Amino acid sequence: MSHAFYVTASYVAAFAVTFGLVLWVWLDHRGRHRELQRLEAAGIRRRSARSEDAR
Amino acid sequence: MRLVAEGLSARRGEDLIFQDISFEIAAGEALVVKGPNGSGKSTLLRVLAGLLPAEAGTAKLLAAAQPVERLSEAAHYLGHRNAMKRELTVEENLAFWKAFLGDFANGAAVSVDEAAESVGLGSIAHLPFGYLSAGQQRRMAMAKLLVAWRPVWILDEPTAALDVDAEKMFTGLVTTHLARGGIAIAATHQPLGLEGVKELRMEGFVYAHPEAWA
Amino acid sequence: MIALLLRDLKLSVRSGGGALIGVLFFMTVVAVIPFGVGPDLNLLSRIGPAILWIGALLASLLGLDRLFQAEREDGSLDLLLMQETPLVLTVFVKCVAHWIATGLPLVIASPLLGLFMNMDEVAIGATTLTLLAGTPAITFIGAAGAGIAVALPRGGLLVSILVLPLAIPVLIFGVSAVYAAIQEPAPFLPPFLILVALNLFFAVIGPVAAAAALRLSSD
Amino acid sequence: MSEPSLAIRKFSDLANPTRFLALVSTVWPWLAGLTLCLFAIGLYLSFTGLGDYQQGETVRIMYVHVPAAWLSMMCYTVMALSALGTLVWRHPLADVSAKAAAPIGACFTLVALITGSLWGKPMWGTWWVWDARLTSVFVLFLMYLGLIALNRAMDDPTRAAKVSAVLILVGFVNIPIIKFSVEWWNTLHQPASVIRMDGPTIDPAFLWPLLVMAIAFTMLFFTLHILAMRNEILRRRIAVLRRHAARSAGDAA
Repeated sequence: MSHAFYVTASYVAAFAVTFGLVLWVWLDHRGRHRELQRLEAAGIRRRSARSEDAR
Repeated sequence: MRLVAEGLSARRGEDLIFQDISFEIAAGEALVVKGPNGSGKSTLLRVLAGLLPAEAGTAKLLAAAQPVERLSEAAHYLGHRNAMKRELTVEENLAFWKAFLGDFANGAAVSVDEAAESVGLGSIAHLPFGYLSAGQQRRMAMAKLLVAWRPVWILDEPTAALDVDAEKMFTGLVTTHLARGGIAIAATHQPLGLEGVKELRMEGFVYAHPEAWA
Repeated sequence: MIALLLRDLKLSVRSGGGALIGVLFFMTVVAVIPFGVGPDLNLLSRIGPAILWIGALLASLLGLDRLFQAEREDGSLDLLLMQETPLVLTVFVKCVAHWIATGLPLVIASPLLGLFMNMDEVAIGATTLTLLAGTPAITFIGAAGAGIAVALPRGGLLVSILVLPLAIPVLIFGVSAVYAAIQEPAPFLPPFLILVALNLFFAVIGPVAAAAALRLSSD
Repeated sequence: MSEPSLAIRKFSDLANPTRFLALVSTVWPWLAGLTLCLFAIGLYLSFTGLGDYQQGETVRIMYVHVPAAWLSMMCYTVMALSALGTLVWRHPLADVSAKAAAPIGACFTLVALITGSLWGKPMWGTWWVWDARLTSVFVLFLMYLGLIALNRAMDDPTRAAKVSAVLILVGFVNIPIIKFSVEWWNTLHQPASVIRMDGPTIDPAFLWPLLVMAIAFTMLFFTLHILAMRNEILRRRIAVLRRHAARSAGDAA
């Protein structure tokens, strides 16, 4: 096999793994954000947030 | 629909736990099993639920809306443990049991949300089961009885870990179930607050062969 | 039944990462071998398929004891036993879910470990293929052991002891199929087909035995 | 006069999870932009640069392999520092930092392993050899995975953080072994050529793209790390809120 194949393969692999990592971070954030919003919609808020409302 | 038990006896290991127990319950009736610790209440319920083989005798459901081979197929069993997964949310747990158990003929099952609502915990059904307190977990386990319709409820110490309000709520659930033509069998120490129930008193050990090993 | 499959998959993703631990164990076992036998590449490539198979066998036994024990501890097992749906079918679905969660990752990880063992492309392909066909059989026969050991307090080790002898035929035909693929004169297909047949055989025998054991152990 | 007090205040700002979240949301777009720019420059340089007379085109693999390998070690060092923070100062953000870094470190180690394999095949004629450098990096990979598994296996995050902090510090012995393995033992892997006492031995034509790529990868790590830390903080906040919700539902009923 040509050397170009190995070069391309390693760049593609590196990109794929990095992309997976970015995707994981992004999806994780979206999921957590949604859960927080759901909790907030159910009327459950952090103590600090509530005291700010009172002020 | 009638539940008929004839000459039931069961043993655990060498000991005969109870012997020759017979009763008959019609639709809309409840049976409360009473007796001291170790008198075999739980064993009787597990035999009825088909989880233990009976030594002798039979328990059958006659004239049910759909013919059943075993009584257990037409029954809900609420044992000491709640049969819910800590890692899943309450909704996921209930939805799983609803899908897995399916509905009995002439079913009157309610949706997951309604079930959680009717045990008074609709607002926290989205939480993982493990986050709930012992009493809340028990109430959610009762919601499981509602998501799939079964004419017979077999309840083993249903109100342990419950406070007075939750007990009242549970009495309401059982009353509704009976009004729909269901049958309930409960083993309990506490009075359930149900009116017009049959009572079965268990006495305790019957030694199989007192002379054999003594 | 689909509900049960989905629930078990969800549980395996959420709780403690059982699949991850299985793969990790597999990798660790395989990684330790070169330290034991020395970094002789020719030797490694010769014993590689066997090492991979033994590693996968041990790793897939690892989480098996929890298959029914977790259900028993929280009382779900009682409800599964009571239903109209045949218990055999329930056990079968649970096995399939368990295999997807723990067996499939092993199969996916095996090509990577094959490279570490200095195996050539044909050997790696053959090993992956035979693992794909063989690991379900280990899960199915393991379910029988898990059903027997469900009521025991320290059943984990016992499951492995009970199941390992039963899994030996799978190991024999799996490894011999791989070697048949590498060494020219021996044909690959007969041992591989026997492996597939074993898989189907265990897919019937395992759940039936497990269901019987579960019914008897209920107390 | 005001400089040190400002610095101290900034540090204690960082210590508060809520302030940290605010800081992350202002900083991360800049970091991400910087990372992208650096990658654009680095990739341009690494593809337009010359091929090596000995290794030919495959020398370009170096521009991803070396930075990834460097990150696999740096990430572990970050985790070890965080572990110290957990054990000595009992700082909650240190727990979060160590936990968030583990998957990222595992991924970069994987990249280093894969690209190393792809480089080894044309150069040495084999995908993998069990020499000191390669084996110790593989052990590092297993350690990352083990730490992830440990964190997932425990329910209580603070307890999990303490246990894994001990394991991280014990595992830190592997880092110097990786670094110096090429000098201590005779291996196939080539010795260090960038970070040396007597200055880099590498030709400047290769050094520049390599340096840019290394900085780009490092920036990528920090971007992902603070974002993963943010996710972890949110996860814990959700857990607290859920417990709170379960308690208050009991009062209401």
